Amino acid sequence: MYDTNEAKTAVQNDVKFHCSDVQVYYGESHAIKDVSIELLDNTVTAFIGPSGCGKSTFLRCLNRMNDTIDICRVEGKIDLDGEDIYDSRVDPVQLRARVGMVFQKPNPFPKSIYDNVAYGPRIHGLTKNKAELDEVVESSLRKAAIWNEVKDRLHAPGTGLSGGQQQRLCIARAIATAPEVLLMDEPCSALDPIATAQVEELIDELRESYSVVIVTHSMQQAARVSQKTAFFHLGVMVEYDETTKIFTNPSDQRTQDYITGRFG
Amino acid sequence: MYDTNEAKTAVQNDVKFHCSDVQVYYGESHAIKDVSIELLDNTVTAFIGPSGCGKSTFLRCLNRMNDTIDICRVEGKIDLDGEDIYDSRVDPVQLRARVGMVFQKPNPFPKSIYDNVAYGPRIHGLTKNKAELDEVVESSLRKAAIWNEVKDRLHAPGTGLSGGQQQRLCIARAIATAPEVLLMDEPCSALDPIATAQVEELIDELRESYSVVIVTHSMQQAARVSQKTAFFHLGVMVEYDETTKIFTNPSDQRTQDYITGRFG
Amino acid sequence: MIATLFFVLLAVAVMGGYFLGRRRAAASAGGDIRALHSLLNYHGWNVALATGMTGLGVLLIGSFASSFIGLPPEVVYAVAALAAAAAFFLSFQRISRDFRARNAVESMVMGLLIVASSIAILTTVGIVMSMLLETGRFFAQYEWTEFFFGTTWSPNFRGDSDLGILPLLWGTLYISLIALAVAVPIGLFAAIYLSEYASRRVRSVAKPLIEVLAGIPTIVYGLFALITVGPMLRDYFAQPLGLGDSSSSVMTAGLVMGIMLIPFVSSLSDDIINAVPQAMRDGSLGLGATPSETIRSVIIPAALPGIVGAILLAASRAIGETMIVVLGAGAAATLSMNPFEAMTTVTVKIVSQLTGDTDFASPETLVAFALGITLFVLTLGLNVLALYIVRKYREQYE
Amino acid sequence: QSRDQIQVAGSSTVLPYASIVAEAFGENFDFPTPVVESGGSSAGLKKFCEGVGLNTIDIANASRKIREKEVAACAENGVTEIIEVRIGYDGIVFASQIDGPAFTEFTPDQWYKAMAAEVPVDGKMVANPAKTWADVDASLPAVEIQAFIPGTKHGTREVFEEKVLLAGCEESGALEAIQATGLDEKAAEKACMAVRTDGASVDIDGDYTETLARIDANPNGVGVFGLAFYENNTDKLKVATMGGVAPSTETIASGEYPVSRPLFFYVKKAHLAEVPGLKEFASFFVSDAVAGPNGPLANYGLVSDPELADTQAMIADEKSM
Amino acid sequence: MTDAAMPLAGPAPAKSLHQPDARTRKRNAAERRFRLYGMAAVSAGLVALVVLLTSILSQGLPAFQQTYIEAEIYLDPAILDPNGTRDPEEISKVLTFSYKPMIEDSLTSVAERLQGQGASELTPAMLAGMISGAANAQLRDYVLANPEEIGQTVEFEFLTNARIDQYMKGKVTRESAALDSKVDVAQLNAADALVEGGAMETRFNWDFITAPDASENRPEAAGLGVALLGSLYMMLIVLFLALPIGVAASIYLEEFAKKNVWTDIIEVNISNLAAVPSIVFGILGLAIFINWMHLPNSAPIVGGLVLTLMTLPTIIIATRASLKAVPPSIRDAALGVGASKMQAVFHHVLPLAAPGILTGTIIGLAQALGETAPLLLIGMVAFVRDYPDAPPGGLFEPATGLPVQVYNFTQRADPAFVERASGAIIVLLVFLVVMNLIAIILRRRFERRW
Ligand SMILES: Nc1ncnc2c1ncn2[C@@H]1O[C@H](COP(=O)(O)OP(=O)(O)OP(=O)(O)O)[C@@H](O)[C@H]1O
Ligand SMILES: Nc1ncnc2c1ncn2[C@@H]1O[C@H](COP(=O)(O)OP(=O)(O)OP(=O)(O)O)[C@@H](O)[C@H]1O
Ligand SMILES: [Mg+2]
Ligand SMILES: [Mg+2]
Ligand SMILES: O=P([O-])([O-])[O-]
Repeated sequence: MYDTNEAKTAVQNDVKFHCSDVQVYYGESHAIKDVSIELLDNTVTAFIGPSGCGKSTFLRCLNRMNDTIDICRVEGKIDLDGEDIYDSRVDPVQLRARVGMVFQKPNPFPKSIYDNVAYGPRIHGLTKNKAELDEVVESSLRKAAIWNEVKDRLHAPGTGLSGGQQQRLCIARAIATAPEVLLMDEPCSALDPIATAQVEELIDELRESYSVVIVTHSMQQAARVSQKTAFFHLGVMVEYDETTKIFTNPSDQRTQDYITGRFG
Repeated sequence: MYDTNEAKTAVQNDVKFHCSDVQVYYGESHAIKDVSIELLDNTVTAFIGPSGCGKSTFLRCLNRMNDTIDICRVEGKIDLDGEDIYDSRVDPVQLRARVGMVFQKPNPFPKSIYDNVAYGPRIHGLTKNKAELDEVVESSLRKAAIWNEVKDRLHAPGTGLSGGQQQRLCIARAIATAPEVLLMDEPCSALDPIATAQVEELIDELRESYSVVIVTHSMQQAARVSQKTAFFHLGVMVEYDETTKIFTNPSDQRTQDYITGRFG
Repeated sequence: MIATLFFVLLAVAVMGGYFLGRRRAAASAGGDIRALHSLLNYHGWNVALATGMTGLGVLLIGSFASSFIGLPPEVVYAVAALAAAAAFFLSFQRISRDFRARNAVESMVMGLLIVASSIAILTTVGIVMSMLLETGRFFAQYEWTEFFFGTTWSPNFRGDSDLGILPLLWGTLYISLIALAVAVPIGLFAAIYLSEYASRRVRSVAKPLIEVLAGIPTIVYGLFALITVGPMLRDYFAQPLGLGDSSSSVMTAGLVMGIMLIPFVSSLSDDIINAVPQAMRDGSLGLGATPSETIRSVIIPAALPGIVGAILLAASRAIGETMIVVLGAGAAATLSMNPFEAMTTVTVKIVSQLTGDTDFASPETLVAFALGITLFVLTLGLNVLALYIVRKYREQYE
Repeated sequence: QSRDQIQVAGSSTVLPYASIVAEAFGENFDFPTPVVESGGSSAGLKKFCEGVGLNTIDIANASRKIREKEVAACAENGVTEIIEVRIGYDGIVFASQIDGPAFTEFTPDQWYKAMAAEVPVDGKMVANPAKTWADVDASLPAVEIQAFIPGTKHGTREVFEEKVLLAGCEESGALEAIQATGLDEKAAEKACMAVRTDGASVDIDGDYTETLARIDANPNGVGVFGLAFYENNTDKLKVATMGGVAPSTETIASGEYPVSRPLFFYVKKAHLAEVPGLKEFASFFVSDAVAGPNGPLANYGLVSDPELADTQAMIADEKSM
Repeated sequence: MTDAAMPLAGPAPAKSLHQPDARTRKRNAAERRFRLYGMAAVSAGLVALVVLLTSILSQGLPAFQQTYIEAEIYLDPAILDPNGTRDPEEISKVLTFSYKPMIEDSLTSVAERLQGQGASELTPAMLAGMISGAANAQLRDYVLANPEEIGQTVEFEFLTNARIDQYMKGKVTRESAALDSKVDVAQLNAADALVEGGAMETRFNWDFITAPDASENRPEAAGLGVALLGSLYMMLIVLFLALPIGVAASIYLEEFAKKNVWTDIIEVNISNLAAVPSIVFGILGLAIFINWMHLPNSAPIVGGLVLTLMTLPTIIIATRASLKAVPPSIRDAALGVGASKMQAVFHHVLPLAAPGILTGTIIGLAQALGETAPLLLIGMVAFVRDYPDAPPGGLFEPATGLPVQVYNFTQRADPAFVERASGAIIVLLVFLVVMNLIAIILRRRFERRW
């Protein structure tokens, strides 16, 4: 029913994230229930599920962005390369440098486009000099398929961009830091098909060396770019499997209903 | 190639918006060039085009939301029901009460969900008493396909919702005021297919009595919900026609390229 | 008596207007208030505001006029009352289904807003006017070049004084700089700590406590400077370093004033920093930035206008402060680089010349006004500069 | 507009006396207690000269005589008839910490030598070389010169300059020596009264309590202030004689003690008829029971005026200047 | 594309999260330092506060205690009513000064008794001298109110003189008294004996808070009543004028005014007003409100207006900054549903800006409450003994303010005023905290992140 790319999932990759029994609470309300999942290296994993089911919440657990929400409480165990990321010895800063994130709502800094992208490389000291930094900025913007639109206004504020441009700017900003894992919360929601295709291409490229987790509402997109798909529903991870499997032969009725649009 | 709903466009509707030679500048940069268009009553018009081409900008001209951007300057003539909305006698407030808007980035008020939706009816005096207001709030939330998710937490803050929930909340907020024209900037970008279908249904329903303009990146969606489609490219309105026509037999090569995904 | 009567009547008319306006509007809508152009409240407010504003406005204008043509107060009150009554009936009469009461109310409110902002202008005009005349008299008796370029300040009772402003300006600048050097870093770091690191509890206790510093009368600071800080600085810094042995010094006054100014910087900045949207922090933290990097490179720039405003306010207080300077820095007008020497400021001399014993028509007293105007012009320049800087570096989020 | 209470403004030196009288006036008469503002002689006189009418003040206190120019300014605003009332004298004393060095006897010329900005040496004016009091006069303690003198805003400063510095300058022959360097008399006098600014002398722009606090914090400091302050703090201070005369109400009243000044208040004659109690207040102020040698004012430190009777008569007759 | 330059070429070799690398360690150290600076800054502020408060409290708390003495006074007709007419008119002609000898006479027997109890050198005059000067007035008032009691012996409670009071509080010692011209050691001995006999005691002194000021001769009787009322009136005026006007002006400038040279001028002008020394506002007040508008001297209305003008810039600056900080999307959202700009501002922007506005108010009021210099020129730095009436009339009657009282107390020669000055500061600070409490609580409720 959907067009998936089976070939790529042939080799079994290392486990990158190992989550077991993750619970997330916002105050009293239980937003994520008992989620256990293994996210693989060199793999694109798609999180799908109806709006409000907890995809973003779970995604934010993976690099401890939930720490910034006062009322949010995370339980369970999440290991990155075998190390518990909620361990007290873990420095969330280092974690987040390794696990990058593109947020659901584009949030460019009130700085120039250039500075937005250069921000990560600067704080992590990834470049030796200005020329290198320029290069990183350019290539990141190129990869995020926005270079052509902004190359003449690199020093204009990032907040003066259109919605889709901001989204791509945030993608560029995230990849400029070269994280090991990239969490992308609906990275193409405001993009036209062509830009979407370019970003998908980027994701595919990133998979060569990184692990990518992407939240998407587009089944087609999930099918196109991901090798693994997790389906969430009401805070529960209903099913997690090869993308091909999920889209052709899901084992849970709810998944079946969701992907065929019979839901709700 | 796309599945369009021809039947509905059979009757010729009244002109709602008549725009001629609209130019929009952000400071020096010319974002909208020479756009002339007639938007019809009881019609859903879709604006499509690559990210950054000026869809949002043009949309914001229609209810003078651009007034709030200091550096933005609008030229040309936009008539609503034959009256120039940029005339100095026009009260933009009244205009905006008639021409509602759902923004591209969901922007709920930092208030309760209930107050978010009730705000419009309250300031416009649309309801006689609390019971009626409750009713309006409920029906708006229902129409925006979010009632079930929030009915137990109507007094929780609207900012504590998931991305897609916020988007639907904003839709509910906009329709609660019962505007004559509804401008929707990518209203389904953060929604799952089922929610999307429900919102599309809503749009179709709204068309009975209102005029709807929707910006979307999904050709399928444009084809599904709209009767008229305008294609924008680099600030220029390239083509404007029956949706059927645009998606089957566009007269401009650029349109052709865009809808077939050969663009860029 | 008549005044009381007038205000009571006006208050009754305003309140009555509100309710009657609502009533009439409801009636004109014929039961369905949704048919009204504006909400009932606006119709009520329209009558109330029109009545109240007309009454007060006419009263003000009337009393202003009567200060020239000498009307008896009874007449003024009567005219104002009549005008208010007229406004009441006119606005009441206008109520109908389609009457744009909201727009009417909003234009009246807008009028009030404009009046409110013009008070600032009027204050300035008043200040300049009330000082200009006397300044003129001063310059008629004293050479302006000596005033502006003179390097000695020594007024005396027999006339023939040296009234050069330069040492005073230097003192003002020096003391303010030291005060800001204390208050800005401490205040800013306190603001950052409170808004970004501290728990809600700590914040809700520490912030008001620090604000108490702004409320302690300056005489307390002055005595603190005089009795504690001054001798301490002298014994442990000035004397060992061979920088003199005055217990009153620029450093003493600056340090103590800096403490007083901490809340000006901390509390105002704290609010502004707190208002920076969480999405900005998330964006930065999500890239692996530490909180301090986030604060330095994202939050502070975004909050810059407010922070600069807070610093300017602190600087303004520093310039305007007297008691701490008198007790902490002494009263000597000296031009010196040594921070452990006694100096004084323009403001102190304004106060002391104005409240002193010299003949009030002599340049020694009138110089206070010239000092005031000069200071006014100088701070104006400073503020223009600050505005320019803020404009240039401002980063608007969203 | 009517007003019940008498309004008084002016000198902060006179303020304590005026408030003692106002308080007693309020207690003994059916009039409200007068309101006594402070703010300085100059500011008080300025307000006084603002005009005639109930929104202007009735009485200005001054620690000096009203000046010609001020009388003229007054007249310009319609304040033509002014009754001048001298209430007594304010003695100015030289005091130091009670346990401090033995500053017990001073002479004007010592103060001149200690305070002068420049002194004549061999026909040239040189910066004052004196560092310690012993440098000035071997009989004085060998401690650093640290004097707290009233700032240039204070009337006391004028008295100090004229009656101590200038007198000392003349006495010591420095005036002649200065004139010998080529200055004319006026310039020479000015040089006599120029106070050094190298820190040995500290101007006090605040009030006498500041002087007191500074002496407290500085064992070697010598302060110059009003007699009343000394009398209220005899447990902390010791006072020095000036030219061999100890300051006391008697020596000042007799004119023996050189450093003192008269205190005044000025009444607007036009208000006598308008403001209830004004005349009573003025008479009460200078009545024997109040301003006499055994009255509360003397008790507080005012040197009672030997010619008080004349003043009383003047008020009774409403005799203006 | 060189691999070294391009971060996308490959991830750095995975490192343990538990062992930060060198760079992270450095950044974390910087982070800790930064945090430490913050803590140090907050502590610095708090330490300064504690130091200042400790010194104020330790000096000022005794002011709330006062020593009282009980004495039986024979209301001598020969002095009080020499003609024997019992005519109130006649009795009132006897001035307070004449009451002093009467007290002295009445105390002769007590003095003799005390001479036997260790105060051998005590004379009746000395004993009478231990009683406050305010006693004369107290007696006179009593006699005028009860003329029929003339000729009787009545028991009174008087304030003791300040030196005795200070002795009870340990500030005057026998050593200092030996040097002090205003007190005699014999009086101290007498005081000890009186305390033992229960005729003298030190207790809480409400009068310090409620009584009006007293003259320099009577530090023991000086209170803050008039000043408290004056400050209260002025602060009410400031609050009810400065807050709405300041907020209104800010709203206009920030939300409605076209951004042009004109508004720039106003903006600069307002921040410049903040830098105008407060005494200049006094000059302005004198010129405008008193000389031109003919408002009365020394009246809280004028003080309130002057302080309002002085506080406005602070409130405006704070308000504008926080209005600016509200994200534009909030305004858009409101406008988008057809709210007018005015509605958008009042319904959404203002509540979000409230914390900053309240901070401005807190700081502005704190400043206004503590200010003396502008009051100097409009006649409020004064000696006022009569309480002003209730508002509105009382706003036009003479009053002082708490900082004025502090200032006045610090200027006085008698050392007993030192503790009263600090006591007045304590009252002022309590007033400040009470006044700002609502604002502080409100601010806490309005604070939110979005
Ligand atoms: N506030 C602004 N200031 C300056 N330039 C702007 C601003 N808003 C938009 N632009 C520019 O105007 C052009 C049109 O923007 P617009 O937001 O209308 O695009 P759009 O068609 O809505 O794109 P998208 O699909 O990405 O939302 C873009 O090039 C954008 O960068
Ligand atoms: N800050 C918050 N406070 C309270 N509840 C929250 C908060 N954020 C999210 N929630 C709730 O948690 C649930 C999961 O939210 P989440 O954002 O993870 O959904 P989502 O799957 O990302 O949805 P969407 O596709 O709409 O973005 C929702 O019910 C949401 O309302
Ligand atoms: Mg989400
Ligand atoms: Mg857009
Ligand atoms: O206040 P004085 O004028 O007496 O110094």
